[in-house]
Amino acid sequence: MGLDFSVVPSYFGVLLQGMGLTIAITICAGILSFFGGIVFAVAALYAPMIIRLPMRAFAFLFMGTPLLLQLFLIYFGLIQVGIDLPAFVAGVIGLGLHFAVYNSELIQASILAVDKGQYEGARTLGLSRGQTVRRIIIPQAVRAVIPPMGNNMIALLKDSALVSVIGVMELTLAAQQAISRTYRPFEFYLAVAFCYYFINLALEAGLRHVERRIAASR
Amino acid sequence: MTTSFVKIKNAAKSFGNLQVLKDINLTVDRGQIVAIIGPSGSGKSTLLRAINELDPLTSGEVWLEGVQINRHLPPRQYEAHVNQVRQDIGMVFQHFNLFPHLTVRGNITLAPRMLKGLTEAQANALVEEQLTKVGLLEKIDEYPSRLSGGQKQRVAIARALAMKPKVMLFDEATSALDPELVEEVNMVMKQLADEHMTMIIVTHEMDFAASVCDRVLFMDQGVVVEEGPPSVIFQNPVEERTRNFLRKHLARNGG
Amino acid sequence: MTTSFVKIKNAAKSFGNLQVLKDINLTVDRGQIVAIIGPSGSGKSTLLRAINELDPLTSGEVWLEGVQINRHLPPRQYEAHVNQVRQDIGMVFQHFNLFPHLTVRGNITLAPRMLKGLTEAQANALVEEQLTKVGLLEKIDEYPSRLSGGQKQRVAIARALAMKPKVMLFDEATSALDPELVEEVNMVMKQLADEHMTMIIVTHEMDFAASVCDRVLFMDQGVVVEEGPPSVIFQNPVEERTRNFLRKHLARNGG
Amino acid sequence: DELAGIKERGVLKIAMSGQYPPFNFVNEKNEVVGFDPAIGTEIAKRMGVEVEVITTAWDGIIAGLLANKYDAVVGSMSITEERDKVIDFVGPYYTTKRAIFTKIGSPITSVDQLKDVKVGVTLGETHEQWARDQGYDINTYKGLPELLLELTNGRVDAIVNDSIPVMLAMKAGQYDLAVITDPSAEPVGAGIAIREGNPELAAAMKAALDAMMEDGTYMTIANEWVGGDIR
Amino acid sequence: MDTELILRVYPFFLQAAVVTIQLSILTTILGLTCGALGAAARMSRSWVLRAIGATYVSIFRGTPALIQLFILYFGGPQIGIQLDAFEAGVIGLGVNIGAYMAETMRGAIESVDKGQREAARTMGLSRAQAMRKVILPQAMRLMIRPLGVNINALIKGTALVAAISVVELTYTAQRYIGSTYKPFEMFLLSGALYMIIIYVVGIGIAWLDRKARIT
Ligand SMILES: Nc1ncnc2c1ncn2[C@@H]1O[C@H](COP(=O)(O)OP(=O)(O)OP(=O)(O)O)[C@@H](O)[C@H]1O
Ligand SMILES: Nc1ncnc2c1ncn2[C@@H]1O[C@H](COP(=O)(O)OP(=O)(O)OP(=O)(O)O)[C@@H](O)[C@H]1O
Ligand SMILES: [Mg+2]
Ligand SMILES: [Mg+2]
Repeated sequence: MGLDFSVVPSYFGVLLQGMGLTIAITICAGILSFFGGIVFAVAALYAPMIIRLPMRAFAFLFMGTPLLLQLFLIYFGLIQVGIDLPAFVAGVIGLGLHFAVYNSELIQASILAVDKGQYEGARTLGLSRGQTVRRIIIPQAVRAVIPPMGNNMIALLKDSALVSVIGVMELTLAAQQAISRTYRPFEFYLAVAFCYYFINLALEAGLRHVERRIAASR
Repeated sequence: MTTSFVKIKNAAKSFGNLQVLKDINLTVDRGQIVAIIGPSGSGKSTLLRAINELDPLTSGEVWLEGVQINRHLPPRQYEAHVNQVRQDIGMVFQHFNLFPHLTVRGNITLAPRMLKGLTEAQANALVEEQLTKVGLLEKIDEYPSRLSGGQKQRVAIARALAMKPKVMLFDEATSALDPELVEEVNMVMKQLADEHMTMIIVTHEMDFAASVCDRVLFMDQGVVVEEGPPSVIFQNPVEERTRNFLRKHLARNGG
Repeated sequence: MTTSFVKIKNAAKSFGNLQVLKDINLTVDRGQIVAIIGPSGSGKSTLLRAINELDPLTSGEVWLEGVQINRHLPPRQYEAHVNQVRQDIGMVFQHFNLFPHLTVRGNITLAPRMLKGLTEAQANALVEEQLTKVGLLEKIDEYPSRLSGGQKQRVAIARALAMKPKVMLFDEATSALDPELVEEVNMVMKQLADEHMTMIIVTHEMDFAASVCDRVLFMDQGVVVEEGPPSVIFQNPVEERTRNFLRKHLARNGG
Repeated sequence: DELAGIKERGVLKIAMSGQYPPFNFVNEKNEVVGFDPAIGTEIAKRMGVEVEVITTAWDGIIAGLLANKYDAVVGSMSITEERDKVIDFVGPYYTTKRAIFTKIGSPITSVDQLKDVKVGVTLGETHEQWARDQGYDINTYKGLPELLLELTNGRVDAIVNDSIPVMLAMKAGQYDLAVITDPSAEPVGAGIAIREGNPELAAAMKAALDAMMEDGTYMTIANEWVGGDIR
Repeated sequence: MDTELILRVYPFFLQAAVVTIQLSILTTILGLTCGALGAAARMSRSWVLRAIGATYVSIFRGTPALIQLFILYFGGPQIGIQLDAFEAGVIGLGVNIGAYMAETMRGAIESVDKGQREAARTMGLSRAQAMRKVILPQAMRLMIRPLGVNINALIKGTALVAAISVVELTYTAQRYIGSTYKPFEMFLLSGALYMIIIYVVGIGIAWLDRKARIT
């Protein structure tokens, strides 16, 4: 069985569309996971018990079960209680929250590692607890976790393929569709691997840029 | 006219079973400069941190300008009250505690802008005023990581001054500095003394204390062992413990 | 009999475009104690680090007991050679750099056991000998995190001594310490001096330097500005720059 | 030709997803059963070899065939021209028709009304293309369970699917649906997929298939699993 | 909620969970090995090794694990690599997660204070000795938690091997969804089992982490 890439170009449009969706999901879910991660981390560390306990249970649910299952429940389960989300939105929320919980773990550790003197320095100036956390602690904690969070973003990009379970035609599913028509799996999988790699390179370049900017203020 | 501006009455403080402060009394008049000296672990930092409620006292009272700082209030009101009085108390730490993610300008303007609602123009005027005072105007847009230790500490002082505090607390402001850099910070503190800023200074530099302070407290094991003008404390201390402490210091500093 | 034990010839060192050391020459005889003083950034640390090849020189030579340290060798041989000579050079850093995951005993025995193949009994005898010397025998099974700064630094010295080095390098061994803890470390260094250990000491403590050293080097901007016995350098320096530097120091330390 | 190899080995390896009742699925004893394994087993028997059933996610089933991980896919694979270029089909061994389902009591009673409502289809099936060609407003899903769920959830008003699996779901009492017959629907054949260049294997399988249709075995299997003739 | 159905089929889910656990354990071992080698290569003095390490991380982290698995399992035979599905699953997933773990390990090693290395070298320890006796023991404590996150992702990632016909927990659930039309019940069952596995692993990681911190 030799490789025959001549079938690929006729599916170019489909793959490109899939790639567009993959990028869109990754960006939206990436942003959600970033800010969600901060919110979860702050809630887990500073919120009163009554919020912290359910938060911890929520985090454990998301850490403990496969993303596939979470997406399924968000899309097919929530509608049964009257919350009707479009597939794309459900996908973004599922992916976003899943990785927000991961990011929150990183940010929590890094918040705890911010020098206690920073907190005292700010409080001494008269800033309130909330102001101190928002303006002094969080900005420093987030900077410190950009590299490991980059790891998560790259994982998120790849896991966006799971959104196909709720019928979103992203890159991997687009390729599988093309395969189920043409029966040319290797050609398409290689093409798709290349597409992911390409997005990944852009992502890595972006991360390096952010890291350099942050390094400038160190 | 001397009013007792800062007043500490029967202050006591324990961490668990460890009693760190035991019945401390201290009054500081407006414009006065008080130095606190004493061996490591004697409770100097704890006392300063009690004044602005970073480590609230176990018992006793702290007053600033006729207002009691360590009042018992419901949590929300206490928060607001504490944030308010802290704005009147500038504090400078041994390790500067500059905010690494903000420039010098950002460090200095953060609190005034958030708490006093200064406009950008007002804030800029304020930074320039304070930086000129500490002689660092040219570093206005640098990040702290690019400053030397002495410069960092001067920025920390400017940051505290920008809130126009009524009293300044210094906790070993120079002891993390390389020896050459100490002088520039001491200069700034001397200048504040000339401007009659009320100050409480914890320090290991006896000579500096002697040259700027109105009064010196020697603390050991949580009590004030001896208190008086620098000439008395440094030249003719009454207490044996004070003499011992000073002897050690002088031995090291080439007496 | 004086042989030149450590010898540095025409040493130069650049980091990128920045020339940090410029044509430095230095000889230290066996048993001699040399102090290096000078302002921050003058290249003192860089010079010490060049001696044991932590920051190899850009040009020039470093000799120890007739053997050139910074030889050009093929990578493998160079590695072996450098590891060999480093065993003869003890180094003590400003920030101690004790290994936090090992006890005091582990810190001290690690290198002798790995490099000299000591048995457990020999290693234990060695730790006890060295800890007795620095007066810390009772801390033998503590982890570094439970020690005070002065104790940490004494362990660091014991660790370096355990390799029976021919020369000891100290880079501001006391400047990260709280003032009261300096004395205990200086005591240990004085004791080494009494035992005629060859030492090169970078320090900011002029009085200590004056009391233990045979010779003082004043460095500024990568060159040795002036060199001589402490009595000359501290009392009658020839160079303007030396005088300026010392004046600042004395002003602070109550001269 | 691979026929000789299979005979020598004594085992015919067939693949299916195990997720497509009544054609292939797992029963409550965790065994793979259904029309497809029954047909596959019968073919193997007539070829004089044992059968081995492999379940694999549909995503990788074609790649597995091309990579020699098994000899045939007996997994309800629709025969299309495009696929025929890459692999060979034996059969069709059954045919099915497109059908449209709504909830009982739905106002939708004819194909014409689909224009104004939300239609659910399975991604990548021929029905998806058909629905698109008709210009319907569609939602796409990965499989029948999701389609059925969405019809009950009300996110779609009608679903388009092969009729037999839906009929079976209804018969199992899980769902109560109304069928809209589509007069324009063409029957679609499902074939056994094998690698290209194996005329002898194809012939042997074809012969076995023809023979079981002749002697009534096929009908017995069809009656057992589907409840009617689906040739 | 069809509890009767759950009670009837749960033994098969338990069997599948065993497959998931076996996959997870073997993949973790292989991943840690690849991670260690990858990290060592990336920090090596030889630029050839550094380039190999960087390429490994970039490619295996940059493309989907599913596709790597396909290429290994289905493409492997063409270059003479005949693996059964389980072996291919372990190797494919292990090499993939190894790329992530390499970065985790490198991060931890590089964040050990530079002074530690210098102190060790100053005493005459060789690079390797300093690494083994001084740097690694300290890096170990820093990497346990982040590696725990990698392992968490890996356990869930084992579901991918369904595509190469290994019947593990997720695929068991999906097959039963196909035949029972009861997705919620089936996912609940598999989800609960995943949570148990991950909970136990989490306890183990926390224990290791605590142990490593005691000094
Ligand atoms: N948060 C705390 N919890 C428990 N003990 C504490 C705490 N803060 C300080 N202490 C203890 O209180 C005592 C006094 O500490 P303090 O920092 O006030 O001393 P100090 O005079 O400032 O010493 P130094 O000159 O070393 O700064 C010490 O024994 C210290 O260990
Ligand atoms: N690794 C390096 N890369 C670039 N520049 C360096 C490096 N190490 C030192 N320098 C520069 O070399 C100069 C001399 O540094 P060195 O640490 O030797 O000074 P020093 O005399 O020890 O100062 P201090 O008293 O502050 O320790 C400084 O300008 C410093 O910024
Ligand atoms: Mg203190
Ligand atoms: Mg230095």
